[in-house]
Amino acid sequence: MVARAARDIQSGMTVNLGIGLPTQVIEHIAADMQVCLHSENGIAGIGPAQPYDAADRNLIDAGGAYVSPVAGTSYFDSAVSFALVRGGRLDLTMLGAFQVSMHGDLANWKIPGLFTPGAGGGMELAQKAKQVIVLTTHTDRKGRSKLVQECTLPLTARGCVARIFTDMAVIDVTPKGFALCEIAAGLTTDDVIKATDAPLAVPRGKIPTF
Amino acid sequence: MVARAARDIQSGMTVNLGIGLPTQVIEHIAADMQVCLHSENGIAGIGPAQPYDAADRNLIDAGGAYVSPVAGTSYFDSAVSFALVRGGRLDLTMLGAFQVSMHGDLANWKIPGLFTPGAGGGMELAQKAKQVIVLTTHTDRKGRSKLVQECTLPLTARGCVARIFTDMAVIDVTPKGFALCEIAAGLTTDDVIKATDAPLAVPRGKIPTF
Amino acid sequence: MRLPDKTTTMRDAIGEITDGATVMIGGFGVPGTPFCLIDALVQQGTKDLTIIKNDANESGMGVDHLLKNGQVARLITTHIGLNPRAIEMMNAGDMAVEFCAQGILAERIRAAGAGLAGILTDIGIDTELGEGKQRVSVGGHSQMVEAALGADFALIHAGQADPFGNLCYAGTAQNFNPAMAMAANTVIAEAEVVRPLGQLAPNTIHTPGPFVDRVVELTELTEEYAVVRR
Amino acid sequence: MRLPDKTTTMRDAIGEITDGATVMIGGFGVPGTPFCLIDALVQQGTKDLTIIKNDANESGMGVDHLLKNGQVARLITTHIGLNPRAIEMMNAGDMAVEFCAQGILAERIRAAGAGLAGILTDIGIDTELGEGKQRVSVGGHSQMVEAALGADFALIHAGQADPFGNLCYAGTAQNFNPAMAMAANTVIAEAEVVRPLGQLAPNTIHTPGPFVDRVVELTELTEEYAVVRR
Repeated sequence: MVARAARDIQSGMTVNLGIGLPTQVIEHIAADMQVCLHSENGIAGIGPAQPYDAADRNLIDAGGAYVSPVAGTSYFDSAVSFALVRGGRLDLTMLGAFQVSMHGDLANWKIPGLFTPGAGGGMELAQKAKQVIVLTTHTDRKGRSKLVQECTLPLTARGCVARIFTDMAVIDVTPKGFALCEIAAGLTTDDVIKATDAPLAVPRGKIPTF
Repeated sequence: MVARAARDIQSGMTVNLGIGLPTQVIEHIAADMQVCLHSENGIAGIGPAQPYDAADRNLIDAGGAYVSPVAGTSYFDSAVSFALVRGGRLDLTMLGAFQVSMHGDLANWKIPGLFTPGAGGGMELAQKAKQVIVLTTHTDRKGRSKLVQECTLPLTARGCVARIFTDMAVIDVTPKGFALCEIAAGLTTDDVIKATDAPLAVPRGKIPTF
Repeated sequence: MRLPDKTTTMRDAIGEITDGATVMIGGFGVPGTPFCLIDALVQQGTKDLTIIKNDANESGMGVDHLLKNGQVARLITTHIGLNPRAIEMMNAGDMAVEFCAQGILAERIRAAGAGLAGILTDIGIDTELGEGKQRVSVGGHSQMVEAALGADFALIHAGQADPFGNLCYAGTAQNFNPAMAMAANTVIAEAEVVRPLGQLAPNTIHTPGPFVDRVVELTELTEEYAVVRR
Repeated sequence: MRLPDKTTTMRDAIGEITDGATVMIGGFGVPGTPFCLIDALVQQGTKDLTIIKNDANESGMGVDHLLKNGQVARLITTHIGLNPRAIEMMNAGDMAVEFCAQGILAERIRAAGAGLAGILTDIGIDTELGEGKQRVSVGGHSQMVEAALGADFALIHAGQADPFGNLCYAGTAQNFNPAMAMAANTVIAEAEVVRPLGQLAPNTIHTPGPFVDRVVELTELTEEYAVVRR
């Protein structure tokens, strides 16, 4: 799933990989790929993660992981960093989710009464990146679908998500709702439909696997 | 007058000297004075003016004069430069004037139908510096007083001027209007009153000269 | 002309911070967090503080000491997910927490530093963070007023400084420091090294000296500044 | 991963600028003015332009060539006192001129670059520049809405660049360049030197590469860049 998501990154893009699963995407980007990775704490041009012994104490991504620079890296402050996000210079962000609705609404910052970490930079990434992709487990720890008709949790942004990568499937958010694109090897369409708490459009013919 | 104005600069101040007469004040600041000169084009810590042969083509003040750095100079962009002005970090500005009213109103950017250079950074300097001092000839080329009851020219900022240095006098702007503080050597109080197109409070006793 | 010298001791630097003050603190995680200034504030014991900081650090680090010591009445922040104490105190009502979108927090602080009354944005307009905020129509689109957010004091961490208060930050340690270093009535910077005037290249200074009131050179970097092995 | 190469020729860099475009141009006086990009625009002959620039340069320099050539329909600026042609054209109605307070022009441009709808300020509120502007009350004080000001293109002059578009400015040549380099749909930078990727220290970059679309290395500095002997 993470490897599959990495294939959606195109040459020339500036990309922000959110905390959690999305961060792992970096390991699947080809070395000769022309891409600029951004992190909202103030870096453009992120190189591979660093082990603790080799880490620069002043060089982290927004998730707190120690990263390395590449040739052409720049550092900047939070105001400039989000100028980049809101100003239309961020081509793609990959984010985690608590819930995604069939309208593309995203909830990933607050579970009232249970866990309220805060949105961090998530609202701006979700609302202003040119393309928003969600990477998440298809269901939560209790087995409930994270893909829903309407989000019951407080929103991060409305109508922002274009595509969802889960451990079960690749699903597009279309004007008509969720549409199945690809399926994890070994699963059936019915498995995905059952795990999805909203209508799921299934294309005719064989569905690609990943 | 310029030398006298320089004496109003106090140790520790950050000061902006406007285009024209105010720029000349720099030549009268003592070498051991602790002061930071700012120019709105993006420099803090301005040193002496440079002759053309020694000039750095990238180092000017807002008036276009070639300047030098001192130990501790910084360069920054226009947004940061005016953040300094509006944000309360500019202790004093000295500006030129077309007219100053007895209420402290300043007009120095537009003579309708005759000359409209634009305000440049003057509105922000006049409105937001902690202290605004005007340096100007007492009268214009046609002999009309620049110190007036009400400005007839478009305003730069209202109620901003605290003190005026002219070739004839040092005049404070008080809640009651203009008040004579000092007088140029060789002039009489009557000379100043005649050249001033507004009431002028004259203190009892001998008036200091400069 | 010479530029003023603003260097002072740690104790004097923070001595004026009194109970009830609003204090903004730089840093995003470890980089840029002024751990020594925070420790001095813990030792001083100042209470009822409003703290403005991107995050609440992690357990046993930085702002967490202030929380543990009961010094914080209110926290304006973007993310406290790495500090269970902060979440507990919020849930128990022991500390008021105001969440702000991260870039909007930066812009609100910057607006205060830039002498603006506020900014107009639609970030969070469809969320509960947008509820109750004043709306203004600009070019036919509904925008929210996000008021400038200043403070009485700012605590800043710089990699390098000079005695006039010119500051340079290292790597991702810039984060909220440059904006906060413009936005408080009194700006207090700790620096890993204070170099003589003229040793910082004028082109590479991130925070110009006129914004800074006090500079403290750190005698040593405590363990909190080091790489965190999780 | 590698970062994209955005270097191109002068002609290709500005080829997409078409009649009626809005073009913001860096510079405050000589420093930071992209004279070669302006010259290329003069040679291309693009008409009916809206130009956003701090000043109109001086006679025979920079923007004055565009004015003389009749290419500018509208100028948004702060000060044109050093260009008699600009004042004449304004007075004769041959060119619309919109004045803006200098720092507010910078903030409006920066707001566009930062994806904000605008800022709230009281600068000029008692002047004719404040007439007709939308008012908003913030904290009981009347403020004006100053809308974000973006452009189709930005023409930028940098001292140094790299192929990805990281830019460093020299001395007082920063001025409007960093804000404009964020605020246009297409950002075109000329640079005195384009250094190989990795040669600019990441801490000293004024404009990060993701904001920049095209980079042109200057083959020579024309006389307009030199010290002006008045």
